[in-house]
Amino acid sequence: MAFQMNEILFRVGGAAGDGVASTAETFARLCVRGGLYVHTYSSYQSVIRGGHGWTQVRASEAPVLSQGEDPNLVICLNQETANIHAPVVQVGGALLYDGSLVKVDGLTLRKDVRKVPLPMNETARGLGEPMLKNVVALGAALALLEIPFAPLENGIKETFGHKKPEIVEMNLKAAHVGFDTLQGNGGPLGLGVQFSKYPGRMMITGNEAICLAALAAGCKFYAAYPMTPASSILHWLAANGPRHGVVVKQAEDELAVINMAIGAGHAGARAMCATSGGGFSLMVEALGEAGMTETPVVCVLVQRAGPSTGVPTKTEQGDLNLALGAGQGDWPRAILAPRNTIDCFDATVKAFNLAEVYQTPVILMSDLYLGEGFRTAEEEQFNMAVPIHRGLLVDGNGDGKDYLRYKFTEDGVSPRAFPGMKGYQFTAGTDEHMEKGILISDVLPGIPEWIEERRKMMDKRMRKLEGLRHDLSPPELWGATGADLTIVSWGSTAMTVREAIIRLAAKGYKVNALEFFDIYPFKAEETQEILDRVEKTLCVEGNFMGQFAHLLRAETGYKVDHMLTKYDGEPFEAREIVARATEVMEHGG
Amino acid sequence: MAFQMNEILFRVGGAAGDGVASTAETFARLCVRGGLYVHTYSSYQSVIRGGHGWTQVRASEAPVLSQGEDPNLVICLNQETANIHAPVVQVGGALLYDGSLVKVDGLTLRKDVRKVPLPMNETARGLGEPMLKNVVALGAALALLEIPFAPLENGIKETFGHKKPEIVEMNLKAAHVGFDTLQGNGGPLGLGVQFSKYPGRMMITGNEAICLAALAAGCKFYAAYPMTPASSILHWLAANGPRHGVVVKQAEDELAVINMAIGAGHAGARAMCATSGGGFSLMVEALGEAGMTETPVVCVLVQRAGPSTGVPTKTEQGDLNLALGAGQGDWPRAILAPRNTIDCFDATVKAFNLAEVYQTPVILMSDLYLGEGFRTAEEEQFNMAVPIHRGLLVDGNGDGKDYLRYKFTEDGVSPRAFPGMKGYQFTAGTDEHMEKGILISDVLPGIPEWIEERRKMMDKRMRKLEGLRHDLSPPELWGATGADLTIVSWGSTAMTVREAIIRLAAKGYKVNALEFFDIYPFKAEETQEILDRVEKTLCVEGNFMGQFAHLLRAETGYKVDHMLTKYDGEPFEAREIVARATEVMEHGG
Amino acid sequence: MAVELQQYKSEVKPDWCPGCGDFAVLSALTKTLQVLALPPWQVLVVSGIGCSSNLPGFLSTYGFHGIHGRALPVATGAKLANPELTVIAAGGDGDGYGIGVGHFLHTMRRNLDITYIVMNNEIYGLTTGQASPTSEKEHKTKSTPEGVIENPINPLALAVASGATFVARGFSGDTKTLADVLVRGIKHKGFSLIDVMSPCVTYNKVNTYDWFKQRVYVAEKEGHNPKDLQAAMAKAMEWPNMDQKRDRVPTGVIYETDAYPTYEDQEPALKRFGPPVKQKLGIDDPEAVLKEFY
Amino acid sequence: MAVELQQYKSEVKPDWCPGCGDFAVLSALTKTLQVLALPPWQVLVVSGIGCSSNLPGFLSTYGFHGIHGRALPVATGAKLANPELTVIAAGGDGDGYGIGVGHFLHTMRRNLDITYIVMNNEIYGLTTGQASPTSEKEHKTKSTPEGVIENPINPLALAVASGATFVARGFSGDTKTLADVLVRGIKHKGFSLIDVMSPCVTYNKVNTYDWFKQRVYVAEKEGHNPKDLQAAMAKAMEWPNMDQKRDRVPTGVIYETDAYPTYEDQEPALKRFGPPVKQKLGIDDPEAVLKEFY
Ligand SMILES: Cc1ncc(C[n+]2csc(CCOP(=O)(O)OP(=O)(O)O)c2C)c(N)n1
Ligand SMILES: Cc1ncc(C[n+]2csc(CCOP(=O)(O)OP(=O)(O)O)c2C)c(N)n1
Ligand code: SF4
Ligand code: SF4
Ligand SMILES: [Mg+2]
Ligand SMILES: [Mg+2]
Repeated sequence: MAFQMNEILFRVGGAAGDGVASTAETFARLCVRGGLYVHTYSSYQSVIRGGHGWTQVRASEAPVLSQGEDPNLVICLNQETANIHAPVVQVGGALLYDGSLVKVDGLTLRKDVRKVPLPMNETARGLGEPMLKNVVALGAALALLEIPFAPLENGIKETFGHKKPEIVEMNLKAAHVGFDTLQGNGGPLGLGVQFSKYPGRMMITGNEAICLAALAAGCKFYAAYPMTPASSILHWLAANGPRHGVVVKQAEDELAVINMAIGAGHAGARAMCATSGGGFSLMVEALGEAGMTETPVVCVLVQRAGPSTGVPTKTEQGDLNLALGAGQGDWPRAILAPRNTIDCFDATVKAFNLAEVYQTPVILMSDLYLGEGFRTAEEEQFNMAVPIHRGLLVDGNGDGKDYLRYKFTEDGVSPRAFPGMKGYQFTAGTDEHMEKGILISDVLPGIPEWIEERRKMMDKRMRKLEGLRHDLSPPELWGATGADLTIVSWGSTAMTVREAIIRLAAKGYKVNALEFFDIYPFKAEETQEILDRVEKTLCVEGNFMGQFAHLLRAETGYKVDHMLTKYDGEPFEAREIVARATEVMEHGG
Repeated sequence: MAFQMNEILFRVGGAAGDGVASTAETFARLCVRGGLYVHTYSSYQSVIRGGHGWTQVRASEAPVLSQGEDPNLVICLNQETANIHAPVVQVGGALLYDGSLVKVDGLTLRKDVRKVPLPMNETARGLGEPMLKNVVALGAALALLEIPFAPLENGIKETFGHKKPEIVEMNLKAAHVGFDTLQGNGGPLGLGVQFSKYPGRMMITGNEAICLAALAAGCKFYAAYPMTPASSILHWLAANGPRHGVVVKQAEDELAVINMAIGAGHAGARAMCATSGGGFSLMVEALGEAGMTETPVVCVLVQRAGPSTGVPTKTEQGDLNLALGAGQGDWPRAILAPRNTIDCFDATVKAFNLAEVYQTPVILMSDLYLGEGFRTAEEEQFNMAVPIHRGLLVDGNGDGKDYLRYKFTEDGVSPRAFPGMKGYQFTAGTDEHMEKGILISDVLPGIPEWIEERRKMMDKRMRKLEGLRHDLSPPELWGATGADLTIVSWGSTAMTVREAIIRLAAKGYKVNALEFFDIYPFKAEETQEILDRVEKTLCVEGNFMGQFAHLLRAETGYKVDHMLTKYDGEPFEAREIVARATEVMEHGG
Repeated sequence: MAVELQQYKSEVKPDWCPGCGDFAVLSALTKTLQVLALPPWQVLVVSGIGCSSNLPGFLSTYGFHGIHGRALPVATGAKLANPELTVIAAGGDGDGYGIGVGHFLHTMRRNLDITYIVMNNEIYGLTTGQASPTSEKEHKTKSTPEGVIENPINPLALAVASGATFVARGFSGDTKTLADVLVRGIKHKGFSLIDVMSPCVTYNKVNTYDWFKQRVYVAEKEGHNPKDLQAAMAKAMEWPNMDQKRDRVPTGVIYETDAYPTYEDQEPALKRFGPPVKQKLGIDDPEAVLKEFY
Repeated sequence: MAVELQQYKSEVKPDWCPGCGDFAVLSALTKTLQVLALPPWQVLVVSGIGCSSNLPGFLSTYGFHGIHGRALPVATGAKLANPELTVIAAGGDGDGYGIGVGHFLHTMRRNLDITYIVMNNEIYGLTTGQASPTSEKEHKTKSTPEGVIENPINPLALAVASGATFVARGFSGDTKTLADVLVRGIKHKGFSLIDVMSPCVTYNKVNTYDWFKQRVYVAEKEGHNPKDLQAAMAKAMEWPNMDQKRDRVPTGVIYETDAYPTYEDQEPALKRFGPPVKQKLGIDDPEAVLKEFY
């Protein structure tokens, strides 16, 4: 097997605390500066020190759609990394390690894999800073990959320039040791990747894209309780939000988080919160509260592998049923599931608008894979001048006489007033209420006219689903029409599916994709129309039960022909999808 | 319109605090003693004093399937009752009230409805006990309904016999005043109901049936936080449980409730908890905890009208999606939804057995209508000698060597050990774990062999769904085969559907029912087989979205032809179902 | 700005049982708002679920009648979104000290400028009479037919221990003290806890008006110095306590300090930009934000 | 019954960071179980989620490693189902005083015979370093880059105020006192809170071993009488407190009383029938139960 040309699959592995992630990030950033597209995936563990973690950076001249598969090059920061990853290094690739610490003798390698020992620790010790061992390896990687040394040098200067120049000096020295060792040690791998100087690309995670969009959309209140893999939203906003007027509150638990966000939303601020499945479970009651009081709130659900605590550092798409069923009774909600970082940005903006236009909670479902991995993006894709629709508000200059907070309207949306507006006072209630907000539930239920009023109020609220459905996008059919197989996916899996389809096309298979990203209210009619025109389907989703396929069937009656589910915590690899699709097409299932 | 023969539709209405419910209960008990079948429905409000509540008692010589519709007879304990209920009294019926308090002049009545003023307050005042006014009315009702006085007399003696005989005396006097007034005031209504002396029938609510079954099934731990309409389970068990060794714990919130039950289940006690939708929402995270640690627990969800606080004293079937989606990720669960009090008993016993046999949570979904209303039942139907299956346990006399708490087995069920058993120590974890229980998630995820182990453990847990599915009952086809219309329903609505079908049959329509009570895991194959043979379908369920119809379609692809949903807080009436079914059959929709 | 008393009342007639202690709280609060000349539209009253939590609906201020136990987080979110509002949280002992006690503690240690009024009837009223976290030992209720076997929560001691800067107890049968603590509590800058013994005439047949009348006294009148933390803690621990001494129930202000800044005073975004609800949405300097992604 | 120390250890090597304070707690607890001759199979250790909550897996006792914040309710259920077990709950400050603080308070007022060990590192360790409810003011963390602006929870004061009958503080850097409080706490009949200052060497660069070494002292050695409630409260309030006095941190037993019955001693079903797990299932006299339905 030859290299997939024009791309680098770089992997660095070690124990937690070894600086795996930061080394990978540095490398990825170098690649972006060098004009490449990147995609990173970090496989880490709950343990804070020790264990075995690794990050893969895929960098390519063309846009990359997934984390890629077997690496060309692995930096082994410890023995375990070598043991685990050496066997999967691509033919002609290389293993970098400190020969004084890592033994590579007994390892089974593929053909032509080079073992490159480096004086990593020795150099670092010599310079008096242990973390520099990774810089040695980075330097060596540059040489192997024929990446010019300048960007690394610039990067180091930028990062440490404000600190003492000695540090820059030390880093450069360490990098040079690595670079030079390789120069004289077999030369480059010959991946044929061309670096350019295109400086315009960003490198961003899904979680960061959500943060950016929140700032752009005017989010002014963010509450959270730490939870992997949503915590980086809290960290980013805590660091950056206050400079833009965002009150960021770490609360005592997720019950408080969502209720604070609801309080802020009620008071008139655009409010958001984020968590993972466990925390979302604790928000379930209050989401219904927001639905009933008609309070806008954006709730981000970054999924990880469940059930329960599950595998907290691993990815999954297993919380769809949870989001669909959250909260007792029926209330209007929207569920969006971005496919990539651009979608993360756009969907967040949309979520704020839908939440305020329809005065109800919007759930944004991402996952660890999308939330934590870096992807390149063009700046235009993050145009911060976003549309802001605050929905139907009262005319604050009126006198508020006869104001009906929950007025029956054709679209179910009633004019909103904020505390502080003179004359529009009302009490929002989670009990069933009249148009004014006065409770029905206490003294009036069971009385004929109020039974009727309750029914009407339910109808009013639920009519919002129609507007929401209208405003959502139908699924996108990606790829050529007239395909023999259509791969159905939702959320972040879509991008890996695209890569699989490209590879399948190269093998002569006609496959396209049906990508769902605005999930609920379901665009059943539009979906039906598309499904009427497809041949065979394969649904690819990251959970055990096939939760999306279940929803699809419930909404359209359509049963996908084949399933590919994954629930081992790892993201899909394109080759798995290729294999399953091939199986389906060659052997019918 | 003539009376539905051989049955009484008795209604008493007044303000909260007027003794509406107890008056109705006394009447219902009289009827049961007199050999009749009864069914009660209380329409009450959150308010503690005041407002307007009423209870209907339907009593008949033949078994009754629903609360019935317009009353023959209404006791008006206040003016509001007269205003609201007078117009719906059946032709030839009667209105009982205290003429000094309730004005009936302006009321629109149907033909031949008698207005019967009674000296209720005067008599009560004379006897020095305000509540006796209701006894006066009860006495009058007996006369109107030609019920012999003796059972009331006996009832009063039994109830108050242990107190001072003066109280018995006073009650009898009050009852006689009413009885005698009516005797000389137009005579009986002529409903033609025959009383017998059959003493063998019980009168019981759905919630009480659950309590009985819990005792019979060996429940030894019950935790709860008060919530209408589940509170009566707490009250009954607090009063009766300790005499049978049941530890009953009111906890600080529902998070504690479910976790306490899980703790007790883990320690080896059969444990149960109950709540309504709001409390269940708070249990969502811990249900997944139980699923992951493989801890048996029975969780009763007595639904009320949502969303959010909703209409707390009203009924609904709106929490199915909540139960189906509870907890992040995929884990095995069973959901049972009893149709009537007998089912409540049987399903509770089954729930305890399934929970222990499959070591996972079982959710029992009832609702206010079923949980709080009284129904007659034959004692045989509550055979307390129930089967108890504790599932796979370790042999406590072994030495526990090589004990694998989460052993991979064919059916996914692994042998359970209880703390205290020597040598079998293990730690149950909500993180993904190995067969021994040792965590995978902390240091091992992402490492190839442990990725595989995680997958296997998911497979093992989820295999339990197959066993559960096997052990559940398929839906029941009730009524004649070869019907032109099949009414699909789930849970408590089934009984009212049956009544509607009987009435439709009387009109010459061939309708039968498909009743779902073991809801999940769904018996898709068996259901499909039945659906293949039905003509047209109408799904009748008590929520806005048609949650069950959605599930049915998701599981079988079958879309019901017509819907009848109700979400105004009131239970279905048979006549509504008759009307909708007729419409469907006459006009196709 | 003078507003007439009538204008603080909503069109909804309170539906509490005749004699319920909560009437006195409603009426005292209404008067307090007027005395303090707080326009109703600048006041937000947040509650949970319970008889007592129905209170916001009986006022003509803004209100949020949320879910059981979560009044304080909602109040916190609203206050942080618009610190110019006078934010009052209100509810029952079950709501605040039972299911909501976690929020109670955490909110106090933040010292937000919120007033929290708890109508403490030592019972679950709305759910028809189960034990509450303040029900004293031996109390027989629907859920404890053989008597409560837990020690009651002492909310005042918890408040003093947690950083509340104003801690007081009122009694519905003593409207003078009630008015006093409400006025002082709402004026106080920082978190105020006002625990009001508000008898449930329907379900609590033990802790009645009479029961309290025989026991309450105004601590400050007996020389208690609410500025003294140690003294405040001792006073708070007087009742309820594990020894089940129930002879005297201190009322009035138990603890009061203005030595500490409020949360809002320290909050980074508020300090820089003022009320979020008054800020322009979106950001001015996208480049500054985007540059870190290069 | 003598059990060897080794037999209390599980086959799992603790995966805490080298130097983590939790090692000392694990080792002291292991020794305590042996000293008290508690057979591992009669001990159930329950925890939530956090670095510290991984502790049960490192012991050879029975364990339940549940969800974040809910260790105490699980422990309560298990203890009530089988009061013959020695039930120990363990976890972190976030787990117990943050998300779980409601259960913490309510469990204490019940006085169940449970020992609760909190490994208090004043930080969220497992989630990589956000502020915890015990983080002191001004502490800069990932979630509070400009410093904490809330007062820290004072768990000991809350415990004394809530009815815990044994309240102590240990420090991972003082294994002698740690062993002492563990032995006394587990032996104590009733609820024991053992708050252990257990430094997080990775994420808390403020409250380090050194920080504590300079401040801790054993209160009893300075004449503190843990039987005196008032003194106990004063001692508890010494640190942390709103005034941010941080010069001295009392350790050892702060409060201890045997004057009150446990919950189990008063529980109606347990009093009549003993441990639920030992009872026969089903009921003997169905008629007696059924008759009320006629
Ligand atoms: C999550 C949840 N659990 C339970 C309930 C039921 N519930 C409503 S009010 C209440 C307690 C009321 O007691 P309290 O707060 O003391 O108020 P009071 O009625 O005594 O004024 C309960 C348990 C609920 N609404 N939500
Ligand atoms: C409901 C929920 N929210 C958030 C989390 C994420 N989480 C795991 S551990 C933890 C806090 C850990 O802090 P602490 O309890 O102090 O333990 P430590 O790691 O410091 O020992 C959090 C927030 C979770 N597991 N569940
Ligand atoms: S039940 Fe009690 S608390 Fe509720 S309104 Fe009546 S008296 Fe007041
Ligand atoms: S992160 Fe902190 S608390 Fe967690 S193991 Fe490391 S040192 Fe201990
Ligand atoms: Mg109360
Ligand atoms: Mg901690």
